Amino acid sequence: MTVERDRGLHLLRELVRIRRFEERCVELYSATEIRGFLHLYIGEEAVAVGVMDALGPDDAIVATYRDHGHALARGVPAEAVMAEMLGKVEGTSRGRGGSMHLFDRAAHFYGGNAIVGGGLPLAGGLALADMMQHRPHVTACFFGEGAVAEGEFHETMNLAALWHLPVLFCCENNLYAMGTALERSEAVTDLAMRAAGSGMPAWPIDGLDVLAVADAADRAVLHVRGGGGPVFLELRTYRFRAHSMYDPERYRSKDEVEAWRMRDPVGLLTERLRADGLLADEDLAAIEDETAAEIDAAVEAARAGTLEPVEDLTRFVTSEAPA
Amino acid sequence: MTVERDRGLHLLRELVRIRRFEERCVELYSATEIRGFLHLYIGEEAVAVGVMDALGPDDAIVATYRDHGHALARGVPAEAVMAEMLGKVEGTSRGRGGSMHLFDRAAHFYGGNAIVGGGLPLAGGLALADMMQHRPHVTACFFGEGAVAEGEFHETMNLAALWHLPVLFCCENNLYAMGTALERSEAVTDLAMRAAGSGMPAWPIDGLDVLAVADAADRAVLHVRGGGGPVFLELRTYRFRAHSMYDPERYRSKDEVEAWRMRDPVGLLTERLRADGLLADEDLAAIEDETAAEIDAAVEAARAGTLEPVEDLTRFVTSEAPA
Amino acid sequence: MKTTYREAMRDALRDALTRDERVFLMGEDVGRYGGCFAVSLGLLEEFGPERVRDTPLSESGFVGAGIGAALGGMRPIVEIMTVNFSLLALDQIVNNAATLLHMSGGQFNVPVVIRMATGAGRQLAAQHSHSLEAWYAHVPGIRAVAPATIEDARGMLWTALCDPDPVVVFEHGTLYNVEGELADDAAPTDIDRAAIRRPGSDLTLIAYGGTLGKALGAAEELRADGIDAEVVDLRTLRPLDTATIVESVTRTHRAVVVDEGWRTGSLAAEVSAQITENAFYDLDAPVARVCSAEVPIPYARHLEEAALPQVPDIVAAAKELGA
Amino acid sequence: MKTTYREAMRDALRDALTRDERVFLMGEDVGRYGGCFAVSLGLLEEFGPERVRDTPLSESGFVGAGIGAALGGMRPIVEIMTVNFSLLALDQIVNNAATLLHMSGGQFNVPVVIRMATGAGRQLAAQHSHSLEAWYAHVPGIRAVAPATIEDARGMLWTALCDPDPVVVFEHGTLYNVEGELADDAAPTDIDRAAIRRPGSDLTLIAYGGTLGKALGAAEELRADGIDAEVVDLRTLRPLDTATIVESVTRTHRAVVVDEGWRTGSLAAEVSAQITENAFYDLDAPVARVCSAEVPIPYARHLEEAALPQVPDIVAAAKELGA
Ligand SMILES: Cc1ncc(C[n+]2csc(CCOP(=O)(O)OP(=O)(O)O)c2C)c(N)n1
Ligand SMILES: Cc1ncc(C[n+]2csc(CCOP(=O)(O)OP(=O)(O)O)c2C)c(N)n1
Ligand SMILES: [Mg+2]
Ligand SMILES: [Mg+2]
Repeated sequence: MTVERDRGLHLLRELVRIRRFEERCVELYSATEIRGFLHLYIGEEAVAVGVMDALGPDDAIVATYRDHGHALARGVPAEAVMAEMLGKVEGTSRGRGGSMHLFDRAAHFYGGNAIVGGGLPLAGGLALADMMQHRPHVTACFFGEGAVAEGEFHETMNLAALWHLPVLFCCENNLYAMGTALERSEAVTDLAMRAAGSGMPAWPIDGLDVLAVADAADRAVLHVRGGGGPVFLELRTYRFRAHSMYDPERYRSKDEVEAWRMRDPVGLLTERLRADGLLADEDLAAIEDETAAEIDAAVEAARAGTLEPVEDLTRFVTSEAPA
Repeated sequence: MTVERDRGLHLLRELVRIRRFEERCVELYSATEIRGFLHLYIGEEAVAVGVMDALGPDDAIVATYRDHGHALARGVPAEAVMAEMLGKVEGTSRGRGGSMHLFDRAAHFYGGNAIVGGGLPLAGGLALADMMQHRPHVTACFFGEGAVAEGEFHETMNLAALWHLPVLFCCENNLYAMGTALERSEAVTDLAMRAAGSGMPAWPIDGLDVLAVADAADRAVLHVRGGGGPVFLELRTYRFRAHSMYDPERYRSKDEVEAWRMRDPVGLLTERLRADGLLADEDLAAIEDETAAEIDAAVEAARAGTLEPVEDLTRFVTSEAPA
Repeated sequence: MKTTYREAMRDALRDALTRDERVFLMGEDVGRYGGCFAVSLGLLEEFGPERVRDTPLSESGFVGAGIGAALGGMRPIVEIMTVNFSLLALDQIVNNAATLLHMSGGQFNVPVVIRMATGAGRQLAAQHSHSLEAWYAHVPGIRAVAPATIEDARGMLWTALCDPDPVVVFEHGTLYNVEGELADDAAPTDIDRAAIRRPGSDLTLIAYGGTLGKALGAAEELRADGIDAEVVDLRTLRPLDTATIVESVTRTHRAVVVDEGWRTGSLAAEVSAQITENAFYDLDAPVARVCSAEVPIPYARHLEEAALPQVPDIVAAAKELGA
Repeated sequence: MKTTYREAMRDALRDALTRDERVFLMGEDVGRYGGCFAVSLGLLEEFGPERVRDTPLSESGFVGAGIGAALGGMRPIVEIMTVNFSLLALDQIVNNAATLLHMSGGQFNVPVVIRMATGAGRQLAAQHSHSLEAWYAHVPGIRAVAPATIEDARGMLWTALCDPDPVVVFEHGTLYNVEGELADDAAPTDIDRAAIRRPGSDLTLIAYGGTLGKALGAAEELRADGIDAEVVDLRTLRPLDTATIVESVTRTHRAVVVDEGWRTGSLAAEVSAQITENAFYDLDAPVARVCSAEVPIPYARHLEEAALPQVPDIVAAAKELGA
């Protein structure tokens, strides 16, 4: 497939933004400015960037605890994401959610859900609401391959197929659920084939190639928005870093990780654009500079942010009467 | 397939026993001697009879709330089953379980489970225990097609296929889950095909033909016992009566029910044996007489049974120290 | 007009479906079957399959879908057949419905109403007789209500739907057939306040749901012995109307809490603790509890009756307080 | 010897796996990953994949399989990563593990041990910080224990495995890194008795699991003010050792219950109610509770700290009692 320069540069910029943002998170975590669990998206950027590229502004997104990349690619402001991880009022959830629970009403971003499989039924319901209100929207639901073993996955897949709900199931198959390799968690490791068996179109995609992801997502979204019912995409990718900051990675070899790094999604697109003569060194430099500036500003803003007064601890447990 | 006279008469006797037992239950329920929920197996007898015929004495059984037929076919004494429904100490659970919860340690009958799908994980665990203790036993797990939509079904199917657990999954597809027809509960109504997709041999059987069921169960048990891993049997049958005693059957037509009654499992085997010249009128009369006598005796014994003293209410909440 | 608790609930559903097109009813067999307790009988014919939705047997899936649909702007009424099966949906209710507003820093409220039958008394044994109201009352972010009268069956649903946050409605299984008068102009129920169902001066009997009738029965018996009992119906289990409870006990100086839940960890324990905390120096005797015995509810009628709180138990407890 | 709570728990697991070949450990990432909190690190290498089993992400499936394996003669130790995810397995725990013995009239006991991490304090936000001990303590048929010390981490598992019925073990997440001395001849823990961790005469502080350390800290501060507090560690949450609690309060005449669960419907409410019921006339002041605020636990450190019971809160509550 061909790619125009603007689109190519845009996609590259998004990949780089997420990559650098995550790298900064590592620093801030080591500096204990970010606390709790921190799950990085490094290596998997092409999945969120490619899928978001295919979605419209009114489509809904449901993500997991590994949600920075999805939020950034969806246009959630970097400083709001960073402020959230620093526990500030300026954060996406006023500091109440943290890294695993980013939310943004304006972006129709229904959150990082930290229960594996827990976001799937919500996605089905969001799609049901669109269908019942005759809104031509798509709900994109991201989840890892580990979630495929959960009952909530099964129940939602069937409900979506049975009711023709406009859901785009985005299975991020990075081959591991924490330390559990796919073949030790699934009897049938061909997830796309398995999903097709539950009554919806499903196919695998090279999740490291953002253009392949964007292209597949385009076709899938067209089908779903057109009323064709749900689609399941198996996005074959890899987690370059540990599962979380506490993971010594005893379950996989350095060689395996290195081999996958050879197909770094940022590198792949960079080479591709260079080969097509669409990317000059100064373009890349500009992207890196703009990204660095954006992230620096985000960190500064987050640090300068305010802490929710402790007296407000129990706010948002129940809704506040509209003033 | 051919059938010898003894086996044929044995199978017919089992079918008739269950049929007449259930008919008696209806009377006792109307007379309010049996209370609570009562789910009849009329029309589905061939499934339990055929599968039990293929099992050995050390194999384990997990059933649902619709469990009279399974208990009787497995050799649980009719009077113990009847006494249970009359709430007597002589009952399989000393009157604590009732119709939906028949248990028998001697018969390795691990109970009627009244949570749809709830028995499946137990079956997986029983099979795991056999596997880990190198016992060549099979665990037969019965459940309705409605349970296929439950997460617990999905989780157990995967675990069984992944770990090659010796489980025989017996899906009693009677086309309805209470009032919900299969096509309104499953996006993919070919349950055997769907099950095959989760990584185990699976095929559909005419569940009204006890010989077909027994034959399929024989082959399946051979595979499972041989260490080939789990097998899924879709036993296509039909519930001739209401779901329970409270069901006015608004969801299906009398004609539909009548059409299915044409293939009554008792009638089918009777004709077959007659056609093969294996069944004389006096054979049938003898079976009916013996059955009537057995059930009369069971009801009498149950009525003559004793009630657990109320002081013993909280017994069996935790184990009693062996005397 | 003369009606039943069941019909009052049905009228409330019809009223809600008529008044707000965002409202829809979803659950197992709510449509063609007419509801497992015939509550929604006729509503499918009246409002169609879009708004009266039969679901597959997937408690987590369709409850989560209801939560998601609420996020998407609908006003779902999700029916879980009984509280026993709600165990399969607790992840969605506790981890999502109850937390989303807070985790999103106030961005996403969840206006879902979840109805379920609860309680024992119909010889349905250990898997169909739970009273887990205490569990739900423990969770911040959800409101729990228990209509104990025909008025509340008719009036609570609408106020529950007006609540911008999740509301769980517990309908005791023994109440559906209760007959009584209902004023045609019956007003919506105030679900912030407990109700004094019978004024009295000598002691306070506190009950809810299925135990209200028993408490009133006990009050009658006590009157025969010259003891004038006040009966408080908690009505809303979370948040508890502590003010009304404490005000009553401060007048009567004695309290018996009647709760069908198992004694240990019961809602009655919370009520007892709150009374002690707020009215200790007004108490003439320790707060007493009459709860279910600590046993999985047995099938046999005499054992089940012995396991549940009964009028004589309440009367005895009241007299022990020396009222 | 010097050790940590984590190592003590690991030694207990190793000891159990060595002593009884029916024992095996099963759960998510207990093997190759070494356990999400590194508790089982090294056990896979020592005992092999048969006895240290990594499971797919299927909480209901593998917990139910553990229950089934227990029925089949094994002594499974099932690990659920955290109590938050146990919501997905509650059907198996409550409807099967807790009821099978009773529903079968005493025929089938379930010797399974289910371990799970619990509690907040690590900025993991609303879906990873629950304390649902009160829920489990409400259910007849299961025993619930909370090792709060290194001795109990080492000594409780074996007694739990000797229990013929289901035992749920709650390990507070903040305890794993606690260091201390452990006698080489440390004996198995008596899980029928609460433990007086600090004798005192002026009031009784009652705590368990994660709050024991805070109660002891508060006792130290109170001593500085001349108040001599006794500290009781519940240790077993079900069945509660009422005798020890009541005996202590009868001596001290004042009690503060410290519980990380949400205040309403907390285990502290049950303890408070039992003290009132059994020692009302010995109380010089109402029983006080120090619990978590009624809010889904927020991520931001200052908010999380404000949400949880802290030493100053306990000290203040104690002083309010006028001790
Ligand atoms: C129901 C549930 N079980 C277990 C966990 C703990 N946990 C968090 S992430 C994770 C691995 C999930 O793997 P996968 O779904 O493949 O997503 P990935 O982390 O690879 O993106 C586990 C087991 C959880 N959060 N929820
Ligand atoms: C988890 C759960 N949900 C709902 C019910 C109520 N219920 C009892 S039987 C039944 C229908 C089950 O249908 P199926 O599995 O096909 O078995 P069948 O009754 O047809 O034999 C339902 C919905 C239940 N017992 N458990
Ligand atoms: Mg993964
Ligand atoms: Mg069926």
